Amino acid sequence: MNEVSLDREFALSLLTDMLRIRRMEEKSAELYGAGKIRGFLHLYIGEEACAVGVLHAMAEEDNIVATYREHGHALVRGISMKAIMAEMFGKKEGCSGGRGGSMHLFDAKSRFYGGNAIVGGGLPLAMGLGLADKLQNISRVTICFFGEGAMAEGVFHETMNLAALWRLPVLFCCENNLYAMGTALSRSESQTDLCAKAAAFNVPTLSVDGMDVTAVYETAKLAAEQVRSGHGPYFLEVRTYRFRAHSMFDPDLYRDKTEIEDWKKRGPIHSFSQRLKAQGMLNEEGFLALDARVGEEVSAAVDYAEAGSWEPVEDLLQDVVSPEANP
Amino acid sequence: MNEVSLDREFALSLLTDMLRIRRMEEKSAELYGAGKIRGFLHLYIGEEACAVGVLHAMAEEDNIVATYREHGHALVRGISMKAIMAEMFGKKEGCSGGRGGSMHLFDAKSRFYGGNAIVGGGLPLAMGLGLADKLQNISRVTICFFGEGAMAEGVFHETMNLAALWRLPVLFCCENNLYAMGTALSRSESQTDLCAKAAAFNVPTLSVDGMDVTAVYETAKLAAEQVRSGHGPYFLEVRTYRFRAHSMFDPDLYRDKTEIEDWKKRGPIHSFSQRLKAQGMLNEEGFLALDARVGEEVSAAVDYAEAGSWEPVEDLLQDVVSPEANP
Amino acid sequence: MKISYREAMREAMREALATDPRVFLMGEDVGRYGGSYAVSKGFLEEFGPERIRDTPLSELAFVGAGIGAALGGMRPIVEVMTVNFSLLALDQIVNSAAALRHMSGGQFSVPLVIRMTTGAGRQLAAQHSHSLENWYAHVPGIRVLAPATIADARGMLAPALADPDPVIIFEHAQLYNMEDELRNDWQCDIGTARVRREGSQVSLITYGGSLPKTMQAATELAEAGISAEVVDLRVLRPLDSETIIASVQKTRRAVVVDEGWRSGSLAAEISARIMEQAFYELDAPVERVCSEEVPIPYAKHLEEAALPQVFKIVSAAKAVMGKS
Amino acid sequence: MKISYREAMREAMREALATDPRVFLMGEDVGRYGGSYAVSKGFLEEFGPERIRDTPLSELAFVGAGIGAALGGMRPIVEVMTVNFSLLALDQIVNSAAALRHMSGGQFSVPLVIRMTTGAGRQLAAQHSHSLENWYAHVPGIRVLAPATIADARGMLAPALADPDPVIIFEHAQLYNMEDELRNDWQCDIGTARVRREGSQVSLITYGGSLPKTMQAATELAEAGISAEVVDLRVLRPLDSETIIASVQKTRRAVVVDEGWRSGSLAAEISARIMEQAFYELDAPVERVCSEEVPIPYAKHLEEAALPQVFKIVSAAKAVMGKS
Ligand SMILES: Cc1ncc(C[n+]2csc(CCOP(=O)(O)OP(=O)(O)O)c2C)c(N)n1
Ligand SMILES: Cc1ncc(C[n+]2csc(CCOP(=O)(O)OP(=O)(O)O)c2C)c(N)n1
Ligand SMILES: [Mg+2]
Ligand SMILES: [Mg+2]
Repeated sequence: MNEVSLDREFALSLLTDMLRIRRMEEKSAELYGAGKIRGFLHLYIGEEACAVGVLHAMAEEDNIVATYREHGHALVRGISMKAIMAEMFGKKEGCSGGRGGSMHLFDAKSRFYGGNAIVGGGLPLAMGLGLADKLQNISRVTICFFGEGAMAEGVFHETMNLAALWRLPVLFCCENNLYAMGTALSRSESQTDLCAKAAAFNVPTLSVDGMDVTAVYETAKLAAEQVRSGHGPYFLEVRTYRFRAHSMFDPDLYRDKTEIEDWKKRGPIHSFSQRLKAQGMLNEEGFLALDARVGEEVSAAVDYAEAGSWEPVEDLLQDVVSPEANP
Repeated sequence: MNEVSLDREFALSLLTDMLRIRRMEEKSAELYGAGKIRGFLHLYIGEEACAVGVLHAMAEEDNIVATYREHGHALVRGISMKAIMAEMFGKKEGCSGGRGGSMHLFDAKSRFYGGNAIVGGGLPLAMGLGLADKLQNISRVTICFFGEGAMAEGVFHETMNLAALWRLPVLFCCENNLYAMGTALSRSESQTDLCAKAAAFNVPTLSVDGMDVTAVYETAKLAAEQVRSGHGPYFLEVRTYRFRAHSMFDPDLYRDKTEIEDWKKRGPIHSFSQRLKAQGMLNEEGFLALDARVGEEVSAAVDYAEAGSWEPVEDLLQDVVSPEANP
Repeated sequence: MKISYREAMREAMREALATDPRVFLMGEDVGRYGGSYAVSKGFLEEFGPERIRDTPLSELAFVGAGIGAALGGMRPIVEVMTVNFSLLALDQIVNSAAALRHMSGGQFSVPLVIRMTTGAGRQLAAQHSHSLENWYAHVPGIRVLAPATIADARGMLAPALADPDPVIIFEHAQLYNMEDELRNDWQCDIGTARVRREGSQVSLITYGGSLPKTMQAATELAEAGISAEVVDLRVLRPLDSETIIASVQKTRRAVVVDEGWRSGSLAAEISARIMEQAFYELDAPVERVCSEEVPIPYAKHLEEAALPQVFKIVSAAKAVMGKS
Repeated sequence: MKISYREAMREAMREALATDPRVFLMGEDVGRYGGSYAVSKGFLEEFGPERIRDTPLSELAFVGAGIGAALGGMRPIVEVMTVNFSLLALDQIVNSAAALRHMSGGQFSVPLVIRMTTGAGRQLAAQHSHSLENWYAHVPGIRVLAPATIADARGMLAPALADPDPVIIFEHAQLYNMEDELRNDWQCDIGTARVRREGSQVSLITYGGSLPKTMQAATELAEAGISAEVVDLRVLRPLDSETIIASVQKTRRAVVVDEGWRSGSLAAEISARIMEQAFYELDAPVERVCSEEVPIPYAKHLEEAALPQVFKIVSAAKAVMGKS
């Protein structure tokens, strides 16, 4: 895809979003160490091109369903970095009011249906959103992100079948980072060609290099168009890699350091900025300026989170059921 | 397969077993009407060639896992008709002591691991039996029967993957009778080629006409040999049809009468006895004599069940946990 | 006019489907087959396959789809054939449906109704006879209903669909053929318990499939000179402690009847609440009549022995009256 | 020698693996990763991939495989990473493992051990903080254990593996780092409750992750002049009523501490049993300290407010003593 000539503004927006995720998460890891953020924290570092490429290809009215590794998706989708950071701090100003934390970012306004900490848990939910749209004749795509590990779950099988059978407008996006915690794909699937697995449901598939943000963008756009035009679900494999451990608890002893290093060489931010430089769209100064602006956003987000408030303990039982519920 | 020349004794044993299932079940339906048998009763009538063909191809030491439509499998496997009938009467002399009923026939001696009334419930159990054998270096096949409806369940997907990944000695035998209760295959699967579904797990597959008992036998033998020789799991589709309703509660309004009639013309007992007659192995008298002997077996089974005893109510709590259980 | 529980439930569904385009029904064999308990018979013809959706055998996914569809603006009624199979869908119910409102800080709600049959009594044996109402009643974020009368079968669905949160409706399989007069005042709330029979000496507290047995026991107790009050819980979550406690404060004695296995039963919760809120008014310890702790056996006499029965309720009531 | 709960559990597993060739361990990330709670770290190297089997994310199938393998002569230890994910496997546990012996008229047994972590306290929010022990304790045909001490972590596995029936072991995630002296008498039964601290005025009855909090509460109560006895249930099914009742008969007052949500909790069952068996010896109603009825929130102060805490136990104990 390196040959496609890019609109500069668009290219920079892709780069910026990748950087925003990266810097926000680097900061989060630091804050985790400082005890400001707790619980599980799953970093997306290395995988930024997936969320950025795919979500830039989506329309504003589309639905998003993500996993516990969803900071990037939430941010690109339009949840403010402040609201995300405040959520990870457990503050009332967080995008889930401090009840969800890192794994449960939500935002009704941007149709971001979470953050789900049950592997595969978002799959049928996304399918149901697609069903609702179909029944209401709403032309909208629901995009569902999940890892390759989730494909072993029975719910993947059930969901793909139903979505295909009912021709529901869902784009299933597998972020194949080759590991589910410490379990390599080849040790968890008898068939490691994930597109072949999806194709068994008569669902069309595409696979793309997840280190190349424009390739991801173009491919996702193609798939989304198919879905939007009523052809039923689509399966998109984005081949990527996480540079960090699974979570902050993971000593990361199950993969070769050289494997990690090799992938890092192809890092999506690094490679894309190189390419923009080569094409004359960016120079080192420009990059540093951009990065500085992103740094400011991160600082502001942290300040915002820090200044946020703790929900009063008396409110603990709020939002379990609706207050209007017939008694 | 009509061309294969058959050993007469073997051929007659196949025919006899099919007839035994048929007559036993016809009687069961009658007894259900009379209130002697209760609960759910799922008849296998029309599908006899599957159990008979497949189980004749198995070795004595093999494991069997079946469904709630398992009278035929139980009988062919060697559970006496008396013990089956007594079980359906709820008598202590039944093969499950009267606790299981029609859907839960069990027999440790013949390695018959039940009767399972949860659709798909037997799949992982069978896979686990295969795992036990593999870990103990026991050369044995576990055969797991299930309907095509079960293939939509997530557990099918999970089980196939694990069995294939671990190369477990399991023969997965799908009895595709085209309906899951009132739901036709085409209304429940986006991909109706069941072998294609199984092949997506990198599992070898075969499909066979389930109305032709010798074809089923030959195909199952082939598949079982592969499994036995350590090549991992195999998927066998047996294309069949149930002549009766799903259960005694089913008004059977979801399929065409002509469809049923068409399939009946190819009925496995009818067609096989015709063929044996054509080959001079059987004449009408011989058939009637055989049928009479089977009829006697059925009568004796009913008498046995009728004469059986009710387990004392005081024993209700027995066999919930082991009596030797600490403390 | 006398109608059956099945017809009442069916009328309630038909009304919902006819009046609210957001309502649709989804589940195994709800369409072409007519519903495994014939509750939705004829609906496919009446409302079409988009709104009466037959699903494959995929409990986890179609319950999850119901959650998603509810989030997406619909008002799904998902039928899980029986509570026994709902075990396959529990993850979506507990981890998604019940938790989404809270996890999202109140941004999302899941207006979903899940119907399922429950209970034993037809010799369906261990895998088809569960009464797991208390499992569901344990989970914050959902409402759990157990219509036990024709009126509740008719009346509970509409407020359940109007509830912004997930509602589970348990229909005891033994009730479907029960017939009774449907009076005009069948409209009802889904928040309160109801006294089904007034009495003064002992409260019999029950729900669902055990209500008819308990009413029968009250009749027999009356014949024996004991005045029993029957409380039908109706709503298993949130429990209406007020009605329960008011009854016990009046009668000073209670027996809880619950088809769940005894240990960890809903009956235990009722007993504990009475302990906490009416201890000093009790004249005798609360008794429980529950299922025996055994996977329900097939043989009729054993199944009967395993379940709550009228005579057991009567003798428990006599025992708390000191008349055993 | 002081060891941690994690090491105790790990030693128990290593011993089982080393001494019985039928034993193997299976679950997500038990091998290469070393166990999500590092309980099986190094096992893969020690026992090899046949006996330390990493599974894909397929809870229903690998739990079912454990059942099949147990039927086939093995003694599997299946690790379900946490109770939260066990919802996906419940069908196999309830409908197969627990029922097979009975359904088959006693012909088959399932000598399977399933280990899972449980509980909240690490800000893992609504989907990772369940305490569903009571769901499991409700099911006939299985045994449910909750080791809460180093000795029980060390001692319970061997008798669990020797049990011919399925055993579920709940390991509270907050206990893994707890350290204590492991004395020589760690061998134990899996049938009885244990008095962990003698006292005369109030019984504090608890299990699992709440034991340390309850012990702490007893210490604080002692400082306030109240003599509390602490009963550790250890075995959640079958419950050892005898030990519970004996304690309550002595103290005449009880508080049950249980991290499960209050409604439908195991605490309710304990309270109901005390009602049934010791009503006339009670000087005050049994109190419960349970989790608040809310999906556990992420924010630390809210999570803490949702869970049983020492101060809540202390004040409940004072309340039943009439000293609130
Ligand atoms: C049902 C379930 N089982 C297990 C877990 C524990 N767990 C959390 S993430 C994870 C690995 C998932 O891998 P993958 O789907 O590839 O996503 P990735 O983390 O690589 O993005 C596991 C096993 C869980 N959260 N849910
Ligand atoms: C998990 C589960 N869901 C639903 C049911 C109800 N049910 C029993 S049999 C059946 C149809 C199964 O069809 P199939 O697998 O094709 O087997 P067949 O009955 O045709 O032999 C259904 C839906 C069940 N027993 N278990
Ligand atoms: Mg992954
Ligand atoms: Mg079928």
